[in-house]
Amino acid sequence: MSAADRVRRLLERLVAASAVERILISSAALLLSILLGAVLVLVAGRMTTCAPSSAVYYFGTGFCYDPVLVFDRLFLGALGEPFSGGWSPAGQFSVTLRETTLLIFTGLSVALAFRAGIFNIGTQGQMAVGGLATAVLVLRGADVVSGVAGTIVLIPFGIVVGAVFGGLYGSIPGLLKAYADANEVITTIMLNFIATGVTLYLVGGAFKDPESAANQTVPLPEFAQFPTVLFGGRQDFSLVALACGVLAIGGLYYLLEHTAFGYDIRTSGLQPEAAEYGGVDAKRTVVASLTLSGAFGGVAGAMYVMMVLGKFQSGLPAYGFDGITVSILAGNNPVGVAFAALLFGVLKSGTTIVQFATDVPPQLVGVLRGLIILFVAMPEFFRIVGRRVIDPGAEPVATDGGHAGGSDDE
Amino acid sequence: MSKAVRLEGITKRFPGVVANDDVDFEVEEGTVHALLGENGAGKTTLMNVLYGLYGPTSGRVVVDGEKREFDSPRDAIDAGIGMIHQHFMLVDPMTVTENITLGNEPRKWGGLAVDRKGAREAVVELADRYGFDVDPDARIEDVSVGEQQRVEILKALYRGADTLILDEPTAVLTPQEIEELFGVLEELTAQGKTIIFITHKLGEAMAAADEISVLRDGRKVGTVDASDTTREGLAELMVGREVLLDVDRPPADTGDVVASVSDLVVDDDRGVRAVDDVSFELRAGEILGIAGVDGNGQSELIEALTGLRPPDAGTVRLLGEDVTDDSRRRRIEAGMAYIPEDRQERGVVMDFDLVENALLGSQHSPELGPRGRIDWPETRTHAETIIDEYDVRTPGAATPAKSLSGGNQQKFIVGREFERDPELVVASHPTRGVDVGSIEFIHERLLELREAGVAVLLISSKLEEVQGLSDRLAVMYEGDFVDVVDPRATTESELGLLMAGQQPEAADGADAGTPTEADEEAPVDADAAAGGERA
Amino acid sequence: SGGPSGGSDDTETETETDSGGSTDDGMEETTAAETTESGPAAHIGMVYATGGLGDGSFNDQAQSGVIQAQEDFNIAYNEAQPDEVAEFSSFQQQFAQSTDPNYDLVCCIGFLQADSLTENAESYPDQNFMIVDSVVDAPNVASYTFKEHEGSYLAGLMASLLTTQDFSAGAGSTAGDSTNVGFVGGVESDLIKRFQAGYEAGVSAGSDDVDVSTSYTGSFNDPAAGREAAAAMYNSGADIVYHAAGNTGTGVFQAAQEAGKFAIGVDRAQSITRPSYSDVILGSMVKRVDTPVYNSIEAVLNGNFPGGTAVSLGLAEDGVDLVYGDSLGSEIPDDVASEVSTAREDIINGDISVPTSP
Amino acid sequence: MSDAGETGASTDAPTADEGPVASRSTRELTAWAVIGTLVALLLGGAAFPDSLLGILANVITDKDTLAAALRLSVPIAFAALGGIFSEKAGIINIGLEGLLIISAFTAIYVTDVTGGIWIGFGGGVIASTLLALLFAVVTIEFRADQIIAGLAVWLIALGLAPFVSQVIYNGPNTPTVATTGSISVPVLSGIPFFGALFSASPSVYLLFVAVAASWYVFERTAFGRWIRASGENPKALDTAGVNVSRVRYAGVLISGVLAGMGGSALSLDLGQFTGNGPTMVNGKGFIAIVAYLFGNYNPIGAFLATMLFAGLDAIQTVLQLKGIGLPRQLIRIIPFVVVIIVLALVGRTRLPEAAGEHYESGEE
Ligand SMILES: Nc1ncnc2c1ncn2[C@@H]1O[C@H](COP(=O)(O)OP(=O)(O)OP(=O)(O)O)[C@@H](O)[C@H]1O
Ligand SMILES: Nc1ncnc2c1ncn2[C@@H]1O[C@H](COP(=O)(O)OP(=O)(O)OP(=O)(O)O)[C@@H](O)[C@H]1O
Ligand SMILES: [Mg+2]
Ligand SMILES: [Mg+2]
Repeated sequence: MSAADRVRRLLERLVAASAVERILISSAALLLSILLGAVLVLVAGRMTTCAPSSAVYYFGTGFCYDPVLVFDRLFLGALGEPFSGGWSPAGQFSVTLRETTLLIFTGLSVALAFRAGIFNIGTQGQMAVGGLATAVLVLRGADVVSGVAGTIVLIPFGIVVGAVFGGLYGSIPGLLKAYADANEVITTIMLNFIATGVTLYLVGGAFKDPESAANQTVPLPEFAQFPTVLFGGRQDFSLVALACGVLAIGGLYYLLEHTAFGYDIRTSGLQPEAAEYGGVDAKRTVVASLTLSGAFGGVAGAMYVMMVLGKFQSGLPAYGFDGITVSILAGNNPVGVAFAALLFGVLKSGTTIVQFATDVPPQLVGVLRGLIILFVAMPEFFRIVGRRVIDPGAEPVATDGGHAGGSDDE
Repeated sequence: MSKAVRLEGITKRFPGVVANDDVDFEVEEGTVHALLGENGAGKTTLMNVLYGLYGPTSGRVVVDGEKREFDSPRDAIDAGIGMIHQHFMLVDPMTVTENITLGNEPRKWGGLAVDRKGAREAVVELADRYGFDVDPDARIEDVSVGEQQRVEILKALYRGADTLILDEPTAVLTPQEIEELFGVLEELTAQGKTIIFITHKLGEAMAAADEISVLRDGRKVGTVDASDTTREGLAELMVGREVLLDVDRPPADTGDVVASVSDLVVDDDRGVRAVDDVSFELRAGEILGIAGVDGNGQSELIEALTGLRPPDAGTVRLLGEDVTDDSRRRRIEAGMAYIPEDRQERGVVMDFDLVENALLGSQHSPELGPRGRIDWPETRTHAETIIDEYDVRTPGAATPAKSLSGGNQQKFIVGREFERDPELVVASHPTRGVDVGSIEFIHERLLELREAGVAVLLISSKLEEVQGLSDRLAVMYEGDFVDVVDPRATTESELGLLMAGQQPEAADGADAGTPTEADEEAPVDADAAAGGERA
Repeated sequence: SGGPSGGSDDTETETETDSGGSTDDGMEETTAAETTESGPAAHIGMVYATGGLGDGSFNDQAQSGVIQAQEDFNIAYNEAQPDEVAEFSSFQQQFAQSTDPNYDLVCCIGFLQADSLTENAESYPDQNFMIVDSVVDAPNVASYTFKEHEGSYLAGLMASLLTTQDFSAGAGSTAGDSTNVGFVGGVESDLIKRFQAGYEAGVSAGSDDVDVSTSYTGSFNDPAAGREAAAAMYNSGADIVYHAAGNTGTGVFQAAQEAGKFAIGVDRAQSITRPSYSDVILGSMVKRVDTPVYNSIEAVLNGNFPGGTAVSLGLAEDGVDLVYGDSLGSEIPDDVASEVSTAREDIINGDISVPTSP
Repeated sequence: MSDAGETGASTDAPTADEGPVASRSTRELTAWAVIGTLVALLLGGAAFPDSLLGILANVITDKDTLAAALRLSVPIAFAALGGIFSEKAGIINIGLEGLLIISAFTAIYVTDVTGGIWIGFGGGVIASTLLALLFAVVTIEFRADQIIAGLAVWLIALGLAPFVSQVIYNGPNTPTVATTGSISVPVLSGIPFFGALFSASPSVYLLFVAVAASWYVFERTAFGRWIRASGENPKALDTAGVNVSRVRYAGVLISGVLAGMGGSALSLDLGQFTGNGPTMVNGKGFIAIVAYLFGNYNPIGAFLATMLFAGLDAIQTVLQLKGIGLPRQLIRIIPFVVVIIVLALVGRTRLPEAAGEHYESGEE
């Protein structure tokens, strides 16, 4: 066997190894999306007009938008200008981490359900319910304790409240699926609309801050919000919250991989009949996993309330839906969620910078996100490309997936 | 006589597998040709090449003396070749007529509509011509397996097939249905059609075929005349070594009642009564066999017993305890092992590796999952034990179940369940789709368990298996036990009648042949049995 | 006439700015070109309300203020259209932190920005901010609110006067025997309820027999829902529907056209900004968000930025007004116009006090 | 009125010859329950015209309610029909929302540029079909996970439409263009209640045609059978000599065309595309999925399920005006609550056997 052969074998095995493959494919998806995004920026740049002085020139043609600048701003901006010397933890980087923290929780929420074979589109609603409950109950709690003691008591309390209410709301589609055979995709979509309506009603009425024109609760006192450590408080980011997120990742990983309950969940997700055969109570697992999934969503709501806004306000940003994309990019793997959440955190936070620093419409980032997910969905595409790269001489792959002419197989 | 089809030097490679290796194969027009071989020998692949599903890596296909290149089944169909696949290629919610005409619908209004009346008439006419009994308007999901098979054959005939390939057509049929099928094949050859059928079963090949070709490891090891060969000779050709076909079984030494079922009533998915008032007892050290045509309630009975389906009435007791309302998990914990009918749906999680699969059913056990936490090192050792002791051919315990062959998956499941230290083993079709060598192995293990005082409930559609292994044999028909007989004292044809819901004449009961002999001679009183129609 | 400023030069300004604003090339060119030549007189940051530009009302109206300032004073501006509440803070900070260019004023459009601005004004004491629709008490923030209820009162009065007589103009008509008019809101909030309250007060001032049917669509950007809400009102006998629902209102106009009835626009002179519906738009309750934007820019340039002050703009300050429709305005009966005009004076004089909540 | 009543009845009828026995009977039961409730409601309403029942009965039997329900149905029902074609062929198309978004925007843009409403309509259909083609290539050729790829289609459209709008119109919302208007059939449109069927926008009529045509395709044509077979047992179709990929491509492309018609109709009916937040489509594509699952993959069933939902939406709009004592925010969620309740009663919908699975010809 020649050395080239050996390298080829090694590469082949690398490509086949699923974790490595996932990472390779995700990176390739990101790169390809950026490339396509750049093309889109250039094309869009031809569709608008601008002064020749403000245009950039590539291949001898003038474009109004500069893709290099866009991606420079998107990534470096989101990372808080790591190369310009003035990096500070209080900068845009903490916005990135703030978004990451929230996306970790919604991502875990979706990922957990996915692992149980359930498509939870309802994280958004669960987040709203958890968030409102947290705001309301922590406010009550703040009447009882305050100061440092308040922080120590109220933050965990708020998280638990978010988890409980998000979990309860998540259990509704769980129960409906387990006992009424109702498709969870439908029920969770409906429950999102319902959560929006009900929280708007409550926060515009019973729980409304009489002082504010907005539909929001009374702001939480400072001690009932996440304390800022290291990172400047201006960006509503708390390292403590991020630590909770990392803890949650570890917890879910442990749950899935090292506990019998996690095994039950994974088995149900992959092959419900086999799970049933293996003594897994299918109905209970459905309810339990959607409840737990909802709990993560609820905690995301609690984080949003106690870290970002300091109150609950109607018109919750779409973290729940972003959680779906995070989870997909992560292959529904809790550890992967950390990286995917960071990537989407960068994209979300970078969007502001792009919008601020360029004339390119920020919706570009939305397109990028879609493209990334699209490419992640088609690993086969990269495998085919990969095979061509590894073995350029190979004939086109036959429809049955077999190689033509593999005489060196022996 | 001319050759209907000829395959010359066919080689077909898959990544890492040579499924067919320079196979020459030819079939005389108007004859029945059996293709015999172990699991994975390459039978299906060879026929798929002939049917245009796969292009051969090298080699030629000659039909009616003309060299052909098939890019798709469409080309093969045009050349007069029809194939009835191992798993039926039928669309369940569509009707018999719709299925038969699929892809070749008669049209009207310039193609804008299917000529539904015309299609129905064509189907009725075709069925009449070959004497097939099918209901053109029935939905596939509502008709019996035998009828589905007839639909498959009609489908091929409708497309003008002259050469029919049947892939393991008898695997799912009752002896009577098999007999009917062989009758159909005879009728077809009489009308000039050529038949190739694939089977593992030596007896069938010898009973129905004119010629027999044997494949082993992708190579053809020989073609023989059906009339001058023996079962032993064929088996040796297939496996490459001598095979013990008889089960050596010491007499039972039964103990206490392990499981008892009384007045059990179970409904199926559609709410139709599937098990109707069944009662039986099963003792330690005893194998109770259940024979019956698929779909007579065996699956539902097993599911109710194992805790996968709630019964509508009756009780199930395990070691004296009423477990009727207990969950599946409780039953596992009480010492019930279960080899499920459908290994790839229930028995293993295809995407899990063997370590994870070794845990299935034991995840809450004190040994592997103490206090809700999984002991992975222990589980790995357990998996490796199973792999070693049950001769599971796999690169390692970290291999996903889906990349094991079916037979090896089955061996793994058998190993896992037997290693549970069970009080009761429920084995449903434990050797379905498994090759001769592995069958032997699994049978031996079952008998070992029996000797160790385990109670075994054995369900199989293979009569020779249940007959050979069971101490008592219950025959199930339309949800009830028609009779419980001594398997050694009952002939296959008597069993066939019982399976059709009839009590054989008292006089017949006496002459008990050995099971193997019964298998060898084609059942004779199929006509009598045909009266008992299946639901 | 001394009534509402129908057809006044205000409206004409609108036309210009609007067409200028809808093709961004013009704008970019100006900014870019002048930056290179002499440098703009000031840099302005605009942070719009969620909902974005192109809403045909609130944000667009704010934009027209900065565009006007650009034309008049040679300033340059940069815009941000946040999608969600958490982004307000980011954008405010981006503008405040920026040194190249250094923003002389950051305009925060919409009351939802108040909370984050309260924090940021403190963090960036040297940065001038202005906020529309809310009051932020900080020395470097100029706050502008509007008395939407006052303008809405006039809209209600006009509606109730017209619906109790047989009136037809353009593509619409009213039946004299009708006893209700409609109000379509976006998302329920105190602000929008102020529109509703003023409108209801105006309606009952016009006639005791006329009721207001109220509906909220839950969105400022859902024309389909606006259309159904308005259609339901027209079907139940309403002749005139007033909306305070941003882009959702486009659907209200359409429903009016389909029903052959009338609608009243909001924020801008919508008979001009939505010309395809000018045949059913009786008038619009303009809320001159552009005025504080323009004025605060001018103040910054003149060195007298009113930081720390809060101004409430009502009819008296020309902050709100009822502007008659571009094509229907001339057909409004004189008696109605004069009654409206009288009410306007009465409100300004304090003879009528308009409630701020329904 | 009988939006709801009809729906109940006929989600059942088409079901009867598809679903398994058990679900057939629950469906039947639910249908009768819905009809029963409705009759009781109408009788009660007649007896006590001033009660809440009376108000409800009044609203339900109102011609305008039917007209509103039809208007609201158009995009949802078109997308639902599209979803049926795709999913029956074996490709779950969760990207309908994206197809609606892209066509809604393109229709306005093309209309704005060319001035022709129907040219714009066609432009929207083409845009949606192209996006569907991308989806088809990705799922059929590159074996992408259908659910994930569908989400990607949604996300791409959700970003792209406002992006282009921003580039062209400097805002996520487009200016207004002319609308499709409405066509009224003389005499027929005067019929009480059902007259609403004959005085509607052209897209409503187009929808009727599309529903009927889809039904015809599935029930009467060979192609319809191939689509069904392709989703139930692609291998059966393959071995019958029909190219499964081609059938699946056709199914997905048709879903693109139909969803495109829905999207174009949506925006051209209002003469504007609004691209802020979830855009003007705002979940209609997802509700379309609900509709066809509800309608058990039958075009007529899906249409009636859509009408049930749209009818409830229309009713809640009117109820907001009636002041029935319930806060408005809560009235608005009535349709969603009802969908959940009905779904809990109807239970499982049976997906085509092979839906969601990749099919490779020649796979063992
Ligand atoms: N479509 C396929 N793609 C890749 N590998 C396959 C495919 N089908 C089968 N194999 C591989 O071929 C081997 C044999 O599979 P198969 O299930 O056909 O075996 P079998 O003939 O049933 O074997 P046994 O005799 O053990 O039952 C396995 O290793 C399996 O992974
Ligand atoms: N699509 C495929 N990809 C990879 N390997 C395959 C494929 N199909 C079959 N094989 C392999 O080719 C060999 C022959 O398989 P084939 O299905 O022809 O066996 P068979 O004789 O029909 O077995 P059985 O009796 O189990 O049906 C097996 O090792 C199988 O694993
Ligand atoms: Mg096999
Ligand atoms: Mg085979």
